[in-house]
Amino acid sequence: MIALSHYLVLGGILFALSVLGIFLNRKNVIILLMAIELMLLAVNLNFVAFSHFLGDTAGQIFVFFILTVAAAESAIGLAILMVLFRNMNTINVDDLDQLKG
Amino acid sequence: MNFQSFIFYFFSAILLFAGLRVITARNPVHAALNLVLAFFTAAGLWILLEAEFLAVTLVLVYVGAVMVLFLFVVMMLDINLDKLREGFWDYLPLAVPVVVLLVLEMVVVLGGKYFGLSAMPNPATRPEGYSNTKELGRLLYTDYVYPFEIASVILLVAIVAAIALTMRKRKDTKYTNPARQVRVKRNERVRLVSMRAEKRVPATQTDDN
Amino acid sequence: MNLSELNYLLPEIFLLSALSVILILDAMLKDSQRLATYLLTLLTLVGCAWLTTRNISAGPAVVLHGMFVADPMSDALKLALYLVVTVVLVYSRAYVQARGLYRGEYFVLTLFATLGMMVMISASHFLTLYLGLELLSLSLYALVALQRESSVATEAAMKYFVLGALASGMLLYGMSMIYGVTGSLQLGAVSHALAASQGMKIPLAFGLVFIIAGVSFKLGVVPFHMWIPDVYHGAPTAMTLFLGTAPKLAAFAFVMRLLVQGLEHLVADWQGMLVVLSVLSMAIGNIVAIAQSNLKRMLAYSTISHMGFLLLGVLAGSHNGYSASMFYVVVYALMSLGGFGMILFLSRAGFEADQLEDFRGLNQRSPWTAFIMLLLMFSLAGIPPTVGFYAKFAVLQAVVQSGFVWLAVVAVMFALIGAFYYLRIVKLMYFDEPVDEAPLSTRTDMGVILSLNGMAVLLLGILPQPLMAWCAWAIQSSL
Amino acid sequence: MKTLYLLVPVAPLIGALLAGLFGKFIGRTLSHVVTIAGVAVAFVASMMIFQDVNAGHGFNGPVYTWMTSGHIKFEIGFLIDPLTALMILVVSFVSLMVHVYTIGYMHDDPGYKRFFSYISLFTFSMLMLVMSNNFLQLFFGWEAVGLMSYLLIGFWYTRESAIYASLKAFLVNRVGDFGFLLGIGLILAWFGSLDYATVFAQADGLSGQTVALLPGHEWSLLTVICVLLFVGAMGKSAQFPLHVWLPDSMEGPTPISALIHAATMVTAGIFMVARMSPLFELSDTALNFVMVIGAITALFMGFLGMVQNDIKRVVAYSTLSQLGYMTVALGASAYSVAIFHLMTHAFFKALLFLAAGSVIIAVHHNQDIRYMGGLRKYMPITWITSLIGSLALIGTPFLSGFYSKDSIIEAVAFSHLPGAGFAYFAVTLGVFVTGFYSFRMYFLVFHGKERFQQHHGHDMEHHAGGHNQGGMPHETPWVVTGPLLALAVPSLVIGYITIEPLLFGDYFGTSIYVSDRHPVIHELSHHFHGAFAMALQALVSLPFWLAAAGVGLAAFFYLKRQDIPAMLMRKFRWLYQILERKYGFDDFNDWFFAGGARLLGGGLWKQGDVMIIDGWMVNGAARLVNWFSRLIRPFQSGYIYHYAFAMLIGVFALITWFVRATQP
Amino acid sequence: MLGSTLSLVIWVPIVAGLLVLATGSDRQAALARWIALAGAALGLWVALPLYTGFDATTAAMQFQELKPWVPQFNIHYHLGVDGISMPLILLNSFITLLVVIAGWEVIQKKVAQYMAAFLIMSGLINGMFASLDAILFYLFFEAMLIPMYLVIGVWGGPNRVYAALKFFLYTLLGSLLLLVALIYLHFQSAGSFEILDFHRQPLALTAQVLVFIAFFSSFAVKVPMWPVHTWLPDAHVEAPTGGSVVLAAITLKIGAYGFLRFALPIAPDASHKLAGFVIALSLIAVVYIGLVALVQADMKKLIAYSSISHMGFVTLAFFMFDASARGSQLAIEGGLVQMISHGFVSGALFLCIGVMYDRLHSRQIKDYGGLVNVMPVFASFFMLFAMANSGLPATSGFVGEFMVILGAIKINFWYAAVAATTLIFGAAYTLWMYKRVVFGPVVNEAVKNMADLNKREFLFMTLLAVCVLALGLYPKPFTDPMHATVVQLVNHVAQGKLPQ
Repeated sequence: MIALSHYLVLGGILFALSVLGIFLNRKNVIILLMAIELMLLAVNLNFVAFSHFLGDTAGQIFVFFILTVAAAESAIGLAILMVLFRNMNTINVDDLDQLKG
Repeated sequence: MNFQSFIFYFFSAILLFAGLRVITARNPVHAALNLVLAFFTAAGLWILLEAEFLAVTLVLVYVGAVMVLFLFVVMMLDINLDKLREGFWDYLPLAVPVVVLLVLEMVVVLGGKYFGLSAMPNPATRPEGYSNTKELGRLLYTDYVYPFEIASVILLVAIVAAIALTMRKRKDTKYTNPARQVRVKRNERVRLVSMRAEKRVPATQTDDN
Repeated sequence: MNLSELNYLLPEIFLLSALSVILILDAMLKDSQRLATYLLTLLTLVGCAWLTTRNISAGPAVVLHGMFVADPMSDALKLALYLVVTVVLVYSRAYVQARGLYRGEYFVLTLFATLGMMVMISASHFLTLYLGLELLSLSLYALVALQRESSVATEAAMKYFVLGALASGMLLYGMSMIYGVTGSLQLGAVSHALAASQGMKIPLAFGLVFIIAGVSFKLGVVPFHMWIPDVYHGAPTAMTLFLGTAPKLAAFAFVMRLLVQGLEHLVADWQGMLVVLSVLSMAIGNIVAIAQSNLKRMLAYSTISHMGFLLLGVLAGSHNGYSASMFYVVVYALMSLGGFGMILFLSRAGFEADQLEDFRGLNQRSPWTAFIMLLLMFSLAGIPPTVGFYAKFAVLQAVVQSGFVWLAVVAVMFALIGAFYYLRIVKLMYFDEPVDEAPLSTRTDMGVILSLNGMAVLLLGILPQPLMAWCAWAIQSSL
Repeated sequence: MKTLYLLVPVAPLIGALLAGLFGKFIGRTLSHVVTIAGVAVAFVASMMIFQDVNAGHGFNGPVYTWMTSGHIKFEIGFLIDPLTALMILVVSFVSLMVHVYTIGYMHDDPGYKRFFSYISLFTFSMLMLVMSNNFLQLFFGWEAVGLMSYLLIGFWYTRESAIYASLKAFLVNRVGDFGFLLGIGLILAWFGSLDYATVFAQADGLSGQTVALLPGHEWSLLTVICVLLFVGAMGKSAQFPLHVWLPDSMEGPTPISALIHAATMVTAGIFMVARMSPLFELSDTALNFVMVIGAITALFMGFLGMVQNDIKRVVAYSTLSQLGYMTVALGASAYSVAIFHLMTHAFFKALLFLAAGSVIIAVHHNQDIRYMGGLRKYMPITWITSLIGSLALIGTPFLSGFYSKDSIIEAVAFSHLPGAGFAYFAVTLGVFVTGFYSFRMYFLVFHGKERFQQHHGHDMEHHAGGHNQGGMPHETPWVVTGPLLALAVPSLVIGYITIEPLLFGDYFGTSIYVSDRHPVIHELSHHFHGAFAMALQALVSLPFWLAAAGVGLAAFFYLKRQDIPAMLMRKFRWLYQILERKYGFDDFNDWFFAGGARLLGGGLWKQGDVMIIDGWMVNGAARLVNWFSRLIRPFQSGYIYHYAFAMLIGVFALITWFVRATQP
Repeated sequence: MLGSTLSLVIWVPIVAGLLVLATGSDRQAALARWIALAGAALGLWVALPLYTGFDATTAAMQFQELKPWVPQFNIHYHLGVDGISMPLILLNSFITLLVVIAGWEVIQKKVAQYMAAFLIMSGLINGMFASLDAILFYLFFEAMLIPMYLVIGVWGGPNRVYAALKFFLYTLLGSLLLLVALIYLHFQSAGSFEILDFHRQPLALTAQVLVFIAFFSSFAVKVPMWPVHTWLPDAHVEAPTGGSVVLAAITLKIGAYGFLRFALPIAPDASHKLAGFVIALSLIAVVYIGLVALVQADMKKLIAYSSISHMGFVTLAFFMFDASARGSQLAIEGGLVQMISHGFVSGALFLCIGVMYDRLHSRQIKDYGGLVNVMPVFASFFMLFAMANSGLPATSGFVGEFMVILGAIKINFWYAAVAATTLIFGAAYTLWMYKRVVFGPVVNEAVKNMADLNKREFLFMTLLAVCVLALGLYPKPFTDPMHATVVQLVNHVAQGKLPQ
C-alpha cells in the first residue's frame, strides 16, 4: 500500500528540486517562476496527501486557495517580468545585479 | 504491488522527471511544457488521493490558464536562448550536495516512522454518494467564506497590479485627429526660425533615473 | 455563522468598500484631480481608525469559523497601522508627484496592502494568515515595480517577488507539516492538538523550521534577509518608506499569531532557532550597515539588526517579552517612518537624497530638520532620552528575565556597533559643511508631521509609560 | 598670647598679599614698606615670644581644624617651645635684613614689588613651618617654602638658566618630599595622629614594631619612618645625593640666596630632624644613615667649592658643606649643636651672601671671581664684613662659626655609631677644605690685581635693570651695607654668647630629646669649660691648624704663586674635570632621570597608547568590524540565486541542528 | 519650593537650554548668551540649598522626590542626594556657570546651540547624580553623551570627528553592559530598580563578580582608567574649551561616582576580590600616564593625561580595603575631595589653555614661550593652577592626594609609594610645561601681541582661584557633609553580601 510517507517524500523531493532550480538557474527568470510553481505543487501535494490521510477536507480547501493565489502570483510575477524586460531588454538572472553590497 | 502502487510510482517517476526537466531545460518553452506534464501527473496522484475536484482544477486552472500565460509571455519576450544555459553547472557541486542532504533529512523525517501506514493508516473509504466537489463547495461558501472573499481581493489585486504594471499608452502609436486637421492654420504648420550659426548648445540637465 | 460577527470585521469591510469606490472613482478622475483620491484614501484610513476605536475588544473573540480573531492586540496593531499608513501617504505625496507615481493604482495598492496587513493581524487560521500575507505581498511587489521606467525598481521588484514566493512556499510547506501532524489549520485547534500530541516532535520541529523561514523572510532576519537591502534600495523611496514600516507591524502580528498563539507548545524549539537568527541578524545587520554609503541601504541593514532585536523579545517567550516586542515594533515603525521620511523630505524632483553625503551640513541648512534627524538617529541607536532606548530596554529586560543574560550582552555589543553608523549621520549633519546648498522643500504638511514624528520619538522616550502600558495591556488581554 | 603667635606668620603674609595683589595700586615704596613692616612686626613678636619662652611659657594648640575624617583630626596649630622660638627669631631677623637689603639690591629691577611679595610670603611659609605643631602643617610649610624657592630662583624668568634651575630645584625637592610624605603617612598609619605631641608620646611604645615592606624582610618601623622623613630633609637641606639643585639655585637674586638658600629654607631639614629627635633617637640605623649622608655632603661638596669661579656658587658649595656638618651633628644626636650651627651659619652665611651680592652690585652684576680682585679699596664695609663672615665660616676661634663647628667635630668624636669614624674624618678634613675655598674666594675678590676691567659689559644684558654703565666699583648704599653690618655683629659674637645656654644649659628643655644611649652632648659638656677656654683650647687643636693651613694655602696660591693652581689644573686635569662636573651628578640626572623619564614616557605613549591601545585595540576593533563588514558585504552579491541559496542553507542548517537536537 | 529642589536643579538648566535653543540663529547670539548666563546662574542658585539645607549627620538620602514614572517596569522618578552626590551637583552647577562665561565671546558660530548644549548637559548630569532609580540614572548617564558628542564634534578641532566618535562609542560600550547589569539586578531584587534596593540585595559571589565587571566596564571607561583611557586625550584635544572643562571637571567624576554608588555597595564582595586588579590599574594610571604626560607636545593632551593620572588616585582610593575588608574612610573621602578638586583644577587649566588658544590658536607648547612677559596676570593664575595640579599644599590639589596616600599607606606601603610618585611626575610634567610656555623670553611676534586677561576671563579665573585655595586651606566644610555617607558606605561594604 502506498502510505502517507510516500507522498510526503515525493513532495519533499519535488520541493528540493524546485529550490535547486531556483538556485541553479542563472539565466532565465521565467524558469524561476516555473520553479516556484513547482514548489507550490509540492506543497499542494503535501496538503492533499495529509488531507486524504487525515480524512479532513480543510487541507483540500487550503490547496484550492493556494492554487488561486498562485495564479494571481503568476500574473503579477509575469507582469513584473514584462516591465523588467522592457527596462533591461533581458530576463537574464545574472543581469539583475545593479543592487548589491 | 497493487494497482494503486503502480499508479503512484508511475506518476511519481514522471512527475520527478518532469520536475527535473523544468529546471534543467534549455528552452523555456520546453520547461513550460514539462511543467504542464508535471501538473498532469500530479493531478493523477491527487485523484489517487481522492481529491478529484482539485485534480481537475489543477489541470483546468493551471494547465489551461497559468501555463498558457507562461507560454504567452515566453513567446512575447524576445529572449536569446543561446545564453540561457550558461553557468548552469558552475554551482552544481555546491548545490547538489546540500540539496541531497536536505532530501535525505526529509526522507528521514517524513519516512515511515512518523507517517507510515502504522502511524497513519489509510482512511476509511468514503460513503457512497460522497462528492468531493460538493463537500468542498459547501465548506468554501460557509466556513471558508472569509478566505474566499480575501482570495477574491487577491485576484483583484492581481488584476490591478498587472494592469498598472504592464498597460501603457504607447507613445509611438500614431493616430490622427480630423477635427484638428480641419481647423489648422498656416502659422501652426510653418514656423520660420532664424538661427545663428555656431551657437553652443547648452548642456542639458540629465535626469536622474 | 452569525451575521453580527461581521461587526468585528467592520474596519476591513469598510476599507474594502472604500477601496473599491476609490478604484472606480479614480478611473474617472483627471490627473489634476488626483488630490481627491489622496484625500479619500486618508479619509478611508481615518474611517477605519474610527471604526476600530469604536469597537475595541476587551478580550480575544474568534469569529467566522475560527478564521478571524478580534483581540486587543489586533486592535492596537491596526490602529498603529492606520497611523503609519497615513503618515506614509503624507510623507510620500510630494515624492510620488515628482516621479509620476501619483496615480490611482498607488493609493489602491497601498490600501490593498493595508487590508492584507489587517487580515494578517486578525488572522487566527493558517489560511487567513497565508492569504493576508499574500495580499500584502502581491500589493507590495506591484508597488515596488510601480515606477516602471526605473530599472532598479523593477529589478528590486523581481528579486522581491522571486524570493518572496520562495519564502511563501517554505511557509506553506511548514504549514502543511503542522497540518499533517495536528490535523488542524485553525490556530487555536493547532495549539490544542499540540498540547495533546506526543511523539511527533521531529516532524513538528521540521515543519517549524519552514515556518520560521517564512516568518523570518517577512521580518527580514538573517539568513532570510537578503532581499531587504536590495529591495529597500531599489524601490522608489516612497515605497521603501511603506515597505520598511507598516509591514513590520503585520509581520510582528504574524509571528505572534503563528508562533505564540499557534505553536506556543513548541516554544522550546523556536526559541532556540530564534536565538540563532536573532544573533545573526544583529551581527550581519549592524556590521554590514557600516560599509554602506546609501542611506536607504544602510537603513535596510539597520532594519535587519532591529528585527534581530525584536526577535529577542519574542524568544523570551513571556508576556513581558511579547509586549516588549510589540512596543519595539511600534517604536521601530515610528523611527523608521522618520528615517525614510527624512530622505523623502530632502528629495526633490530629479534628486534623491538617499546618499549619506546628502545629509552633509544639514544643521546649517536647517537646524530643525537636522535636530529631528538627530533624534531619529539616536533613537534608532537606542540612546536615551529617545524612545529607541526604551524599546531596547524593554526587550533586554525581557530577555534577561528569561535567563538569557548572555544574549543581552551580545545584543548590546551589536547595538554598540550599530551606534557607529547612526552617529556617522549625526556627524555628517552637524560636523560637516554642506555641499548641497539647495533650499529645503517647504511642504508644511510633511514638515509638520515629520516634526511631530521626531518629537514623538523624544516625548515617548521621556514618557514611555502610556505606549508601554498599552502594549502590555494588548498582549496581556489577547493571550 | 595666641594673637601674638598668630601675628608672627600672619604679618608677613599680609605684607605679601598687599604687595603682591595690590602692588599695582600701592606703588614701589609702599610695597617695600608694608612687607618690611610685616616682617618687622614678625621679628618684634618673635623677640617677645623668645622672651616669653625663656620665661618658661610654651604653647601647643590648634588654630583651626583643617579637616576631619573618622577619628583623625587634621589641624593647623602652633607649637611654641624654645626650638621654635629660636627658629622664628633667626628666620625673622635674617628675613628682615634681607628685606632691607633688597631695597638696594633690587632697586632697578622691574619685578621689585613682586620680589618683596615673594620674600614676605616665603617668610610666612618658613614661619609656619617652624611654628607647626603637627606634620600636616609642617608639610604645608615644607612645600610652601619649596614653592617660594622655585618662584624666587626663577625670579628672572626670561633667563633660561634661571627657570631651568628653578624647575630643577622644585623637582629635586619633590623627590625628597616623596619620602617625606610617605614618612608622614606611616606616622599617621601607625600613630593615628599627626600631632607631634601625640606621636612622640607613643614613639617609645612602637620602637619595637617592625614592618614588612618586602615580603620576608622586617624592618623597624621607626627606622623606616625616620629614613623616609630624612629623605625629605635631604631634599630640602640639599644633602647628597639630592644636593644638585642648590648650586643651580644661585640663579636667583642674591638676597634669595642669602635668605632661602643659606640661612633659612635649606635648614628646614635640619630643624625638622631636630624636631623629630624623639623619633630619630629610637633608631640608630636612621641616625647612622643621617650621619653618613651628612659627612659625605660636608666633605665632597666642600671639594667642589674649591674649583668654582662664580662667587655665589662658591658660597653655595660652602653652604652645602656646612649643611653637611649640621646633618652630621644630627646623626651624632647632637641636635642642639646642629641647631646652634644652624643659627650661627644663618648669620654668617647670610652675611657672606649679602656681601657677595654687594660685590656683584659693585662690579655690575658680574659674578666671576676671576674678574674681580682688589676690591677692598673700593668697598671697605663689604670687605670687612666679608672677612668677618669668612673667618666665622672657617671656624676662627671666638667667632660664631668656631663654636658651632668645633662642637660638631667634637660631638662626632664622641659618637659611637658605626659611621662616626668616617664622619669624623670628613668633618675634620672639611675644615681644611673650608679654609681653602673661603679664602681662595676672599683673596681673589678683595685682594690681588684689579681684574674687573677685563670683564666689561660682558654678561650684562641678562639683568633687566640698570647698572649698565661701566665705571669703577664703589661701595653700595646703606640699605645694602646696613644689613651687612647688622649681620656681622652676630657673626662675630653670637657663638660666644649662646654656646653655653644652647648646648650645655637647658635652653631647649624638652623640645629636643636625646636618648641616654647617645650621650654625646653629655660627654661634650665634660670637656666644656666656658666659651673663652674653648677658644683658647682650639688654638692647639687639629681643626684650627687645618683651617689655618687651608687659609695659608689659599694665600699662597692666589696671592703669591698664581701659576700653581693653573699648573695643578693642567696636571690633574682628570681630577679637575671631576670636580668641575660636580662628580657628574647633573649629567647623570639629566641623562638618566630626565632623559630616561622622557624616553620611557615617549615609549609608553607611542608604543603603549598610540600603537597598542589605540592602534590595535581601539582602532583595531573598529578596523576589524570594518574589515568584516567589507568581507561579508560581497555576499550580498545582487544575484537572486545566491539569496535563494542563503535561504536554503538557512533552512538546511536549522533542520540539521534542531531536528536532530529534538528528542522524539 | 520645598521638596522639589532636586527637580529644579535638573530642570532649570534644561529648560534654560531649550529657551536658548529657541533663540535660533546667530543673529540673536547676544540674547542667547544672556539667557544662558541667567540659566546657569539660576541653576547654581537653586542648587545652593542642597548645601545649606544638607543634614550632615545622616547617611540617608536627602531632598528625596519620588514619583512613579514607568510603572510598567517599576521605574520611578526618584531623586535624592547624600554626602557623595551633593558636592558633585554643586560642582557641576558651578562649572556650568563658568563654562557659559568662558564661552561668551569665544564661541561665535552657533552660539545658541553651544550654550544650550552645555545647559542641557548640566541638567542631565545633575539628574544623573541625583537619581536614586537605576534606570533614571542610566537615562541621564547616556543622554548626556549626546550634547557632549555634539560639543566635541561641532565646535571641536580638526580631528574632532574621530574624537567625538571615539568618545561616544567608548562610553557607550561600557554603559550598555551597565544596562544589562541593572536589568539583571532588577530581577534579582524582586522587580525593583531602586539603587538602594540593589544595595541591600544579597548576591552570590559569581553574580557579584559579573555585575562588578559590567559596572567596571562602564565606569572605568568614564573615569577613565588605564587601559581604556585613550578616548580622553583625543576628546580633550579636539573639544572646545568648554567641552574640555566639562569633560575633565564633571564627566570623569561620573565614573568615580558610579564606583561609589554602584560597584562598591552592590558588589562589595566582588570589590574585595577584584580590588587588587583595580588598584593595579590605578597605579599604572598614576605612573604610566604620568610618564606619558611628560612627553606631550600639546598642552591639552598633557592636561588630559594628567587628569587620567589624577583620577587614578580616585579609583585607588575607593579600593583600599584593609585586612578585614574595610575600606578606608580617609582614602574614600580623599578620593571624593580629589574629584572635587580635580574639577576645579583641571577645569581651570583647560580654561587657561583656552585663554591662550583664543589668542594664538595653537595648543602646541612649542608655539609659546615667555608668556609671563606679556600676560603677567594670566601667568599668576596659571601658576596657581599648575601648582594645584602638582598637588601643592594649600591648594585643593593637595588635599585629596594627601588623604589618599595617607589612607593607602595603612593598607599597603607600596601602593602609597607608587601613588606618591605623582608628587614627582605631577610636578614634572605640569611645571615643565609651565616653564616652556610661560617662562623665558618672548619667543615670537605672535606671543608678543597677546593681551593679558580681560575682565571676563579675570572673573572666571578668580572664581576658580578662590575655590582652589578655599578647598586647599580649609577643606573641612567640603568634607564634613561626606562623613556620614562615607562611614555608612564603608560599613556596608565591609559587611559584604555573602552569608558568613
